[in-house]
Amino acid sequence: MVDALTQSMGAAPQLIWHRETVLPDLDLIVLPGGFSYGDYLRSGAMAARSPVMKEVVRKANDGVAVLGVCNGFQMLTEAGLLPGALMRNRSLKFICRDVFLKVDGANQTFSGNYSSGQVIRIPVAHHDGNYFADNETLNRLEGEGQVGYRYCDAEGNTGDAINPNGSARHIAGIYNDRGNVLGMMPHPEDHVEDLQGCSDGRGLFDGLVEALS
Amino acid sequence: MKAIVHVTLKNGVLDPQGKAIEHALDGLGFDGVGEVRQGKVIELELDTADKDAALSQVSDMCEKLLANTVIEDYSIDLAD
Amino acid sequence: MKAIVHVTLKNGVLDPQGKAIEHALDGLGFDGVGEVRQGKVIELELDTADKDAALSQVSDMCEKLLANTVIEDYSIDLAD
Amino acid sequence: MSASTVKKHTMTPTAVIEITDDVVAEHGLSPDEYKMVLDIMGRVPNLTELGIFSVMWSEHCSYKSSKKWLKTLPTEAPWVICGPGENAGIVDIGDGQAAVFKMESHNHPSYIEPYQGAATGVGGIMRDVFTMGARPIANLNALRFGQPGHEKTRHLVDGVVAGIGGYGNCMGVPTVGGETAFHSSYDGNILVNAMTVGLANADSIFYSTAAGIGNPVIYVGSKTGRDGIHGATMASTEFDEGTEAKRPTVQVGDPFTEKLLLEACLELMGTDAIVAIQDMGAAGLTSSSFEMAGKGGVGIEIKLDQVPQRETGMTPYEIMLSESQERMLMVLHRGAEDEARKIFEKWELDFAVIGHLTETGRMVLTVDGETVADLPIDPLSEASPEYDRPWVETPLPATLDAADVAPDVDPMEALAKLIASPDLCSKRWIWEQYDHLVMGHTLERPGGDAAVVRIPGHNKALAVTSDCTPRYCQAHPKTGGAQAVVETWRNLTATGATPLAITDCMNFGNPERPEIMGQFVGAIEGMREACLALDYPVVSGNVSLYNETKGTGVQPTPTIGGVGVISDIAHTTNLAVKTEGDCLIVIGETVGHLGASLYAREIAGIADSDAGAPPPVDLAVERTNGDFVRGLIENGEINACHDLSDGGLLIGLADMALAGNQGIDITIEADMPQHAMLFGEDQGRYIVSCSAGFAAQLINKATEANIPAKQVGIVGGKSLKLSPDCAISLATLRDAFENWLPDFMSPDD
Ligand SMILES: Nc1ncnc2c1ncn2[C@@H]1O[C@H](COP(=O)(O)OP(=O)(O)O)[C@@H](O)[C@H]1O
Ligand SMILES: [Mg+2]
Repeated sequence: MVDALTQSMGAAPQLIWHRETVLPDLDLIVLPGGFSYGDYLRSGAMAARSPVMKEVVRKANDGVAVLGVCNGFQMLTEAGLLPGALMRNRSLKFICRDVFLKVDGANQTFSGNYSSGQVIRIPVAHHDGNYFADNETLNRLEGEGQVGYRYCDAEGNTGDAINPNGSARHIAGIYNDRGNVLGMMPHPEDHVEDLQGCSDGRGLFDGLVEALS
Repeated sequence: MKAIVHVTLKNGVLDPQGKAIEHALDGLGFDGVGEVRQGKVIELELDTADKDAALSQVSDMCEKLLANTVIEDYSIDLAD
Repeated sequence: MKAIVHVTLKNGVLDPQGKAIEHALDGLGFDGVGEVRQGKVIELELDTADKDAALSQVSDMCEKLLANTVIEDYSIDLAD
Repeated sequence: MSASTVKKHTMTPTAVIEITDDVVAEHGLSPDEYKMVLDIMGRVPNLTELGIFSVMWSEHCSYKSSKKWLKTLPTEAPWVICGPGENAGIVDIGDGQAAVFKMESHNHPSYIEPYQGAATGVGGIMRDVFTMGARPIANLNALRFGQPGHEKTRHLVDGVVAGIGGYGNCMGVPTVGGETAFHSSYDGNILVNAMTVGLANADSIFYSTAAGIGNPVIYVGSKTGRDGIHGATMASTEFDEGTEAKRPTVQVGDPFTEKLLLEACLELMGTDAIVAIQDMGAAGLTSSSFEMAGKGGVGIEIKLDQVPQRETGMTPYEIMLSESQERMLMVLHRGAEDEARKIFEKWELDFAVIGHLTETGRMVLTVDGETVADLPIDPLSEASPEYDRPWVETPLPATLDAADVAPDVDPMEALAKLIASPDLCSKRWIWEQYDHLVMGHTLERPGGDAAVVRIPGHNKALAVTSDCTPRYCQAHPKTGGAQAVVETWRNLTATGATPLAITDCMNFGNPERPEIMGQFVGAIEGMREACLALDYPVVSGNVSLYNETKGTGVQPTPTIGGVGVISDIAHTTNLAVKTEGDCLIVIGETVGHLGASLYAREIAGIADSDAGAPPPVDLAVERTNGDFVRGLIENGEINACHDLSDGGLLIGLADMALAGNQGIDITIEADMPQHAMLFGEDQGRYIVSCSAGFAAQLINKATEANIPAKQVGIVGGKSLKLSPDCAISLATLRDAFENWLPDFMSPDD
């Protein structure tokens, strides 16, 4: 993630320790993937209660852009910045593979470099990516254009057989109602250069940098 | 005192682990098994002897950490 | 009838999850919490009304699938 | 941690147990070995001391059956920084950087408790690597299970794969490669071999030699519990019917603590605090403290009451023999304790000064000031038994005549069956459960010849692979040992890498049987010759003996892990065919050797014992052909490359077609029985793909270098086609290749 951000920003991001209680002035907060606290209890649950998260919530509420990828997405739901929860994959297995994503809702900050409906190839690598929310919440997310990305095939079709983890309505990523927080399970940072086999994820970071500068 | 917290998925939330167990039991030839649900049980040693205090403290723990109330319910038992 | 199976790590077996929860509770400012252990609870609907039959069937399930008896113990409660 | 959560641990003195013949035997010491114990001690040892002798002299820790032969392996090259004898081997990869790697078995624990057994195997091997100052950048795993039809196989595959993934994924280290095979000889003894490759600065490597009388001895990581006591001796004893009933305690891994330990150790390594460091693996505190003090020729005094404990009432015996995971022992410079403590406290890990180095040459253990054990270090290590066990050579079987190996089967039918066989089918179901992308540097994912992992901040990469063909080793151990080495060398070469060195994991049956010992000796001899011929030394390794149940041993399995360097990532390739019209050329000679082949086993149904000699390995030819192919890749003259091994030429072409999702028109005239040409497993061969315009030139170049090269196909279409009426569509082929394992794992879906 640090590499991907550095490539798009031309400068390295600052790393923040989880016990920090103040954040510097900043334009973007990224909660990367990983297995915070071993994902014991629930994925992202303990990290969501670490001291720095109070500040992250405050900044997000002030309108600062926040991107959570994989474990970062799980933390954002656990911290209440995004609705719903990420449950164990339908297969109950960890899954690491490339998937196709359809860019769903238009969002100036997070998908400015993609066209709506565009299909991109990005890897997933998670055990708990099965997005759950009650129907009312799902309807609201869809109605308000808060679904950012959905799992699909190369042609953009969605379906249960294509959905890698059982996510409700094939959701791979969502925005908060204000549009300044994105949580997504796939890892765009692992597809930012051709050497990695694909650079479809680069657009997300380049778009972020353009939108925020 | 000991507190035993049960954390279970809310009704209506699909339980993939429970489903998988159901399926596996069936595969092993166990008949007559209906729905299976899996939850967590968390046992805590508390150094208080006051039941009311314990109950309110543990409820607080559940709300703040032990359960994700978007998808889970919890119940608390106290034992000496 | 309903069977409730508790599966817990044997005494002396490291419980990383319990340890991590203990630590996190401490970090959230909960005092006076001693050891924390995490286990599983599995609820099964059985279509028998015979307690003895149910008990022996569920024990069998525990041995074969629900518990890993190398490191885990199990206990069974029946309820109507 | 708040005061209220700190539990007081009281220690229980070891009960005075009389050391009877039975107690000695229970500790796995032979009467002769016990006599040596008495000689060294000059008195009857107490139970703690006996326990220490027992684990130090176990096969697992002492290598008593294998030492004599391991010493014959070549271990040196100008690029070798550290060979066998330390926690892991180290090679120079240029730019002041070093690759640190090792492979280790966790066979018995994984059989008893597949998830935790495999998980802690991964944890252990990563500790071996980061102990030396390296950050792990890639994991591999070599797995052998019983036959698919065996009642335990599915459960074991499921648990082992979940355990490997569970630990490696949580650590954030990509698992990028490995191998998976099935055979009835592993029914009661699966093999789980884990390998880790790490990256270090060549000038900041950490070793385990203790030095500096008075320097503090430090314990860090998790607390000690009663985990896996006697695990090390268990790993050296044959399984019998009672094993499962005994259910020895298996350790539970805590990958999150290991992650903290990794970061804390690397942070401390950035300071000048550390004199020596060693992880606590098999035989925990005992072997780590003995090895550190022994290497440094110093004594050590340990206050056992200072050892962080998870349980109350632990005895000195239990503390010394515990195999609790995620722990390390260090010797620091005097005065550096506070700086070190701060780092470990920041990472929320236990840190305890548990003793110091002395000039006595003895290990003295105390509890509350009272001595509970006192042993001489050097005599114990030096007298550690070394056996020259009797062995008999496995004779080279007769060559199998192609005419006797089912010559009439339709080649495409045979191909479809072979590629769907358990050993050759896609292992996607496994490696998709491993995070093979985390860290973002995986350039070649699992599924090809070797995985390729970029070195951050550089234009270079490491290629890593693991290989062994046990049926060759069974038929003729020496050929099999050499073949395992050359196959890794070819796999690395096929990506464009320069192979540097290997690690090994020697999995064999009971060495007290001369034919098994003969397999070991033969395999080592073959490996030795191959390493010498290829300039490809052994820098680390591990031996696992007694992989045997009720007198049936596993097929001899010397798993080899190879590491190579790609100096410029612009010049690398993979097995996928790229462009329609490209020509496929086989480099190396095809003679159609079907002995001990998969065709003989899977298609002709020939029993292992009748399958004849394995394909001969010509080391000089391997080298010439490999160097030639690597040259082609470096020059950018070819756009795909695959080495030929299991299943032969047609399988190789099928792999390339599937990877590139394009068909191949096979254009080959047979100058031998067709099935021998298509399925023979002749060694020293590669298939390369180049533009049609370059093909003639490539063949010329090879001919000039005296290397056989022959065009065998052209890329195009959507099927693998031998002739118009002998073809198989890519879709059919892919189904056969991809479906076997998922179908096997979920039979009723
Ligand atoms: N257990 C495993 N873990 C990760 N990758 C595996 C595993 N088993 C097989 N693979 C991958 O599948 C591919 C095929 O393996 P193998 O048949 O051994 O290849 P080869 O014949 O080229 O040595 C390799 O890329 C290998 O890394
Ligand atoms: Mg291989």
